[in-house]
Amino acid sequence: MQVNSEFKPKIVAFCCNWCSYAGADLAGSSRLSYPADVKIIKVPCSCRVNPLFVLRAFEKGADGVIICGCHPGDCHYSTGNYYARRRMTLLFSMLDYLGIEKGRTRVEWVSAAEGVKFSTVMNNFVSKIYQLGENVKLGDLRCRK
Amino acid sequence: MVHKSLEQACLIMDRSGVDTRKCMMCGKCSATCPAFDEMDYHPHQFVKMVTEGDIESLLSSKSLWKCLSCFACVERCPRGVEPANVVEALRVTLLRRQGENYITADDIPGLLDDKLPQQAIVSAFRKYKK
Amino acid sequence: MQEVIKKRVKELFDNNTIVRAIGWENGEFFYDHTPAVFDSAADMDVFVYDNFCASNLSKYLINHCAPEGKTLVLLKPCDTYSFNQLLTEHRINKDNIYIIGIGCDGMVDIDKIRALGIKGITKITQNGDELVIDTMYGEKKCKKADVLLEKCLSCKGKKHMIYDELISENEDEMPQDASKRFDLVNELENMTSEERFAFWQNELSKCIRCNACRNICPACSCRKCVFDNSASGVASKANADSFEEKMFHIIRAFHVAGRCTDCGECTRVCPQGIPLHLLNRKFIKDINTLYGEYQAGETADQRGPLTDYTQQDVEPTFISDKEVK
Amino acid sequence: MQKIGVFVCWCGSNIAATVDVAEVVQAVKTQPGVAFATDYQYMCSEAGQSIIKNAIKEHDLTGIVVCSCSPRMHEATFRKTAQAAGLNPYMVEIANIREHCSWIHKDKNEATQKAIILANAAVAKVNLNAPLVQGESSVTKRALVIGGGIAGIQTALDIAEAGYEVDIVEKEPTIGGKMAQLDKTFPTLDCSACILTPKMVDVAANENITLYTYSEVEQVKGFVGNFSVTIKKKARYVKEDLCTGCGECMSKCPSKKGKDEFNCGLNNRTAINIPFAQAIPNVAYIDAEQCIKFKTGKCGLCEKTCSANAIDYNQKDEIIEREYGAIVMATGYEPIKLDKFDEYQYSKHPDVITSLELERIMNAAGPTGGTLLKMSDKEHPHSVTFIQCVGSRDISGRGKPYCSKICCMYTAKHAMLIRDKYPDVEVNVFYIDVRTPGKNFDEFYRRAVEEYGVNYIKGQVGKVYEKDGHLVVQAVDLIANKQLVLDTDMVVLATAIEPSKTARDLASMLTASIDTNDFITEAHPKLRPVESPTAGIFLSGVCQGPKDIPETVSQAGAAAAKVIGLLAKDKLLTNPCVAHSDELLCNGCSQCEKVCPYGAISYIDKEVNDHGVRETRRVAQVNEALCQGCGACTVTCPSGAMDLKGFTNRQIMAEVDAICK
Amino acid sequence: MIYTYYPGCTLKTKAKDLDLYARKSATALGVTLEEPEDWQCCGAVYPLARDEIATRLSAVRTLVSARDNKRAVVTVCSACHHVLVRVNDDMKNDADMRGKVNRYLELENEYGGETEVIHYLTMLRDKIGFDEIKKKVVKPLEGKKIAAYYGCMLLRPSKIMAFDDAENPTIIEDFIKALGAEPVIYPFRNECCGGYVTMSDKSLAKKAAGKVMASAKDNGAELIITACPLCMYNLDANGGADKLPVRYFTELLAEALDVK
Repeated sequence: MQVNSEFKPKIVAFCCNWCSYAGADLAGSSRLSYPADVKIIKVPCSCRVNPLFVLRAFEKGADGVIICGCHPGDCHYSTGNYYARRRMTLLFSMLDYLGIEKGRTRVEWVSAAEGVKFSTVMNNFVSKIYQLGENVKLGDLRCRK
Repeated sequence: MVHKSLEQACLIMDRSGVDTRKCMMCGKCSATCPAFDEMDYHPHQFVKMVTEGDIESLLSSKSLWKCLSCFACVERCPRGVEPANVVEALRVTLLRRQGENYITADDIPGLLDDKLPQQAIVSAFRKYKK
Repeated sequence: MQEVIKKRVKELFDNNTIVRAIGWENGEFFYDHTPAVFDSAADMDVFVYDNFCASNLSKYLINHCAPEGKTLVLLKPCDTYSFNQLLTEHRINKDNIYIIGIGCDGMVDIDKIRALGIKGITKITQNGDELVIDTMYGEKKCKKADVLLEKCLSCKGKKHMIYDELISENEDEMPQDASKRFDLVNELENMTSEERFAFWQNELSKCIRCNACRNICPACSCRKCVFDNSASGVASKANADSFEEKMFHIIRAFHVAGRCTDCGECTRVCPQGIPLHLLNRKFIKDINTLYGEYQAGETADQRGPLTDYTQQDVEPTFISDKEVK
Repeated sequence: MQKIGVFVCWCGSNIAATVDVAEVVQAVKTQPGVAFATDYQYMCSEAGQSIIKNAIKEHDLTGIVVCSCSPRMHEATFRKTAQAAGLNPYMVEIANIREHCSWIHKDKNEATQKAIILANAAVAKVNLNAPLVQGESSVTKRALVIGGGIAGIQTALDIAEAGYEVDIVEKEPTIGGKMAQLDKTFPTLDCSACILTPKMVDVAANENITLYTYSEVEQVKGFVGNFSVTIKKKARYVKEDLCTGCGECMSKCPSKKGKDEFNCGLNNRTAINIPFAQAIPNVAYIDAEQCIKFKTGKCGLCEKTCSANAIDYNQKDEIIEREYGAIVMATGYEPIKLDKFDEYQYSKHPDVITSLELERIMNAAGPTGGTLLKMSDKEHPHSVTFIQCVGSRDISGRGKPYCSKICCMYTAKHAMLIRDKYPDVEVNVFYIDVRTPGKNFDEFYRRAVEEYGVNYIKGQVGKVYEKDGHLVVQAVDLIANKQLVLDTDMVVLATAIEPSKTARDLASMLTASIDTNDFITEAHPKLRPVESPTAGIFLSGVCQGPKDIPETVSQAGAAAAKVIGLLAKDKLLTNPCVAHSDELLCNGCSQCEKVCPYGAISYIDKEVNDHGVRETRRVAQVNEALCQGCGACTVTCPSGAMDLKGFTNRQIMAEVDAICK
Repeated sequence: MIYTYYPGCTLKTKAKDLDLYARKSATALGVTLEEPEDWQCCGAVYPLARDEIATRLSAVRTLVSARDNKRAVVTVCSACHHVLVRVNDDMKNDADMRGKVNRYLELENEYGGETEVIHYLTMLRDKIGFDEIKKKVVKPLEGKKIAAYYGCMLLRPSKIMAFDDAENPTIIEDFIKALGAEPVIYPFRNECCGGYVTMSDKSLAKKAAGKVMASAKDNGAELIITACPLCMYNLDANGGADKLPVRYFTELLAEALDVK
């Protein structure tokens, strides 16, 4: 796989407030690094993530979108991540069906105590995006400067 | 300088698939080892010395050839460190060097008897240069 | 059958059971019958029912079942699923509606007849499983089965899910073999990612955003579509790039996922011939395989798969980490 | 158009060393809506907050972005700051440029560019922020404590002392927990029962405390201030109000082969049983699985014996519904199962025991009447070997990755007590590290070595086996660099502890976060150690992490203080970031209602005015007191009628746009 | 019941008894053992170093041929079993290794650890059942006190071998009971006999074997049985002056089934 050294991917990470955002904080305070390409948006729960947001990110030029929430069964709101799980499974399957590289989307469950996992998940996801390269299939060319 | 050779430490860790830094020096491997009394360096020391990159001392140690590959240390280690794998990585490292044979082909016939099963020969002979 | 229906509806007007009826009337051509609202028995004179009444009338009830008096609606078996789904979602009130379930043995696609090389068509009549086609060049014949609409090829069966009375002969007939329903979806799934992308790129780039698919869809019936709402932040702009089409169609399919009855109207009305039902069917297939068989509109009180879950549901990584073909 | 002020914090060198704060200030100034931007060493300091307040007044700011540490640290601080300067507190957004940026990146340029993007995203969001007002909800002035060990007892007593009602739910037939099973306590060697039982008696006597023993929490609904809890009180087949605890029934019961749980199964008990002499409540219960009456229908001796007529074989489980304002988890711990550590022969040899079993053997009420005896032959041992860290600090999958914290000290205690009482017994302790942080702890351990002559050997045991009627320990002495083969009579395993098996299910019911080891997660590891991130849920004792009795009691008191602070309020301010439905867009389809975990959405028929058209429509309504703001409804809503205040569709998309620019 | 039977080199030469009685007993128990043509040595010693690829290939070839025959592989020799199970585990769980091996072998169908590798003893326990064997025993070995010697390679590392509890195994004892004899449990049954260095370091081998032998004797054993040709040799050659007799477990099975 040829990796373009110029390529700096744009990666949006939606993190739920209760688990994954706190997990990201723990990764930070533990100084567990992951690439700066990842930018986190805080949402109250993974179930707040609308497929529209995912597509919007791609439209605006994101190269990868990852959604992180509490582990199934541990949702702060009891059931939010169960709905998110179904929604995102179907959405990702549809994107795959449309021929979009499925590695560009991902859901991971990271608890508030899993700073190490957060960092690992992000490192793995970013390296996958580097492998996939720039998101040309889904990007809205007009939005590219 | 505690670290002697980080490069060599990494080589052994890669080759053995063991992250020796996970070791907490509890000594369970040495408590378990059936060949402990025969060794100059003991299993927990092996692990520590690899972390510190002191590979050359280990390569010249007779302990390398005392390990029975019985995996008792692997089985009982609470940290998932696999001392037996470290030993094998060290043996292999030595054997791949020119002239560093433990047993040469010429030694073999003298050690054979007619009941000796093949595994015994392979265990010993594979310590011969690749 | 047309005359039987007409007679019965007129009766219902006459005995004040209903104040309104929704059916079909002739369009510009004999093969493009359009939905029509009839306000009296006399209006019913222009009512038609034949091989070209594909329109699913259930959606019209949202706006045409006013509280004063009952509205009659004529529903083919497949239309009743949409009707139930609308009931589930409280979009219509059954108390105000009188349903006559009418029999159907498949609707015909005029384009498929033309594709057989039959030109100058003036009239089509059915004789058994054969169509007799009057043309300016004489009489032609073809098998009805060969010219059915795409949506009728995966017919859900002859049984009405809900009705007040039936005008139908073959209610008990088992559904046709629907095993081919997902054939095209499977075919796409078996392509490489690049091939799929090329396929959809080609199809969706034809979209002119006429919104016919949205307007005909009984599930896509929001009072105000999110793509029309300037406050939503995603109101559609001029079609300047291919992604907006994809986004619109993905979101549209997603919004009806778990609610779409697979009535096939979207594809039927698309002026560009985009096989839009293949998006909906992908969701249906995924739902069936991942969460258990589900048919939207089978009854009026189901919990949809996207407003439901089990603790053991498959993880999204099941998709993300699937081996790439 | 908003007038936004951006305040970039250096956090000393925490941010400024990796992020060029001046460059961030310059960059955000070009963003739409930004009217003012500056940086300062410590924004959270009083001086820093003054900068914000002054800027709000001077520049007439309508919104604030603070680029600083995680909002979990200081969002509340800056909201108060803004409020003090007359701004709605929800016009504040935090760009997390410390935990999510400066602390994880090394390259200054890279970190600076990321900080700018995070700041821009926050600015983009604030541009769409609207002032929000917190609602109010009531507080039920009663607390629930789950678990009746020392943690739960102390928490309940403290809450009750402050004048609030508190209920304890304990799954065992008596309160007391693990501490009741201990013989002595470190580092002062107090008799455990002597200091615990007075507290147990206090619980029983306190009018504010209601005790539900032999009971379990079945279901929890609601939210801070307004929890509704279903408690199942299991049938004990003995009427609690009539039983006098005389114990006559136990002496008559013919079914004597039950494992005595209180004595770790080292001896047997009768089917009708009072766990120990000081049990609270001092009421018998019948183990129905063991009872002959329940198994065969015949017997009934206890019923005949009981002069108080307290036996009731027809008793049924009782379901109790209660309302609470706060809930305290005090579910405690269990030693782990040792079936994966058979190199020590625990499951094979009766003289290989756990430390908790040794507590019972050493205790006067225990199976040997307090005399140190081998369980195999009830003979006096001449040598006892302790093995530390059995299953602790173990990442092989056999044990637990954490340090169980209490074992070093109780092993020193055991070793000392044995040497004190039986100077003829040789005591060896195999350890990896001796960890004694705590007041008088190291002194205690040194006394074991220096005054009592306990042999501490740095190293582990590889194998324990039987030979010629005694045990052999094959071990290593790492300091001498020797393998040892020692004869010994008893082996005591310092078994790792794990949270109670009930913790995970309870955490799910309470929507409290739980970590991979099943310890309940605290809201902040340093600053909020007794609160769960879920409001109204508090943590007491080992359910939060391994701790000894002094620590448990301190934490129990701290949890009580937090509960009292909550119950003292008449009204709670609610989270204003709740769902809201636009009735003109609402289809009335009920999908949102189905996914709401709080039943906060209802449907009403309402007359609306849609651009001049008046009609009655079925529309969704959100009960803001019930809504907790998860947002599940917003995604279910196809038309976008349902949105979440503070996290609106447009706000999130604005952040997305800013990041992807 | 048909299995692919992998005897391994030793069973064809130095451990013919192990092989012979395994076959005879299998026939008596109604199990067909099909020995593939052209099998090659498994490598005899599992290559622990992760950068040893070539030394894994021969084991993979055996596993691939079993997969292609759609049958599980049954082994008798502990060493072969150890090698096949661990290489199979590498192929299943180590993507890097799997890639390298597959690229090297250029197989038509890539191999990913699909083959089931079972030991003759696990076959007896799980596929036939010791109760069933008990019923088929013709000459029960009554009154015999037999010590099972597990050695290292069947048990460890237990996460991969998944043969039995590594510290308190029971399978051979249950086997002994099924044959009507009395199993002797002794602490060194799962400790190393030193066979690994039997050629190069006699004194260490003698010391280790001596401990095993002494432990078995102390606990009243009359006979030791094993599944491992190397242990058999080493215990016999280095077990000391008054060593106990050592036999293969298959020989006892054949004896009890009266097919010896």
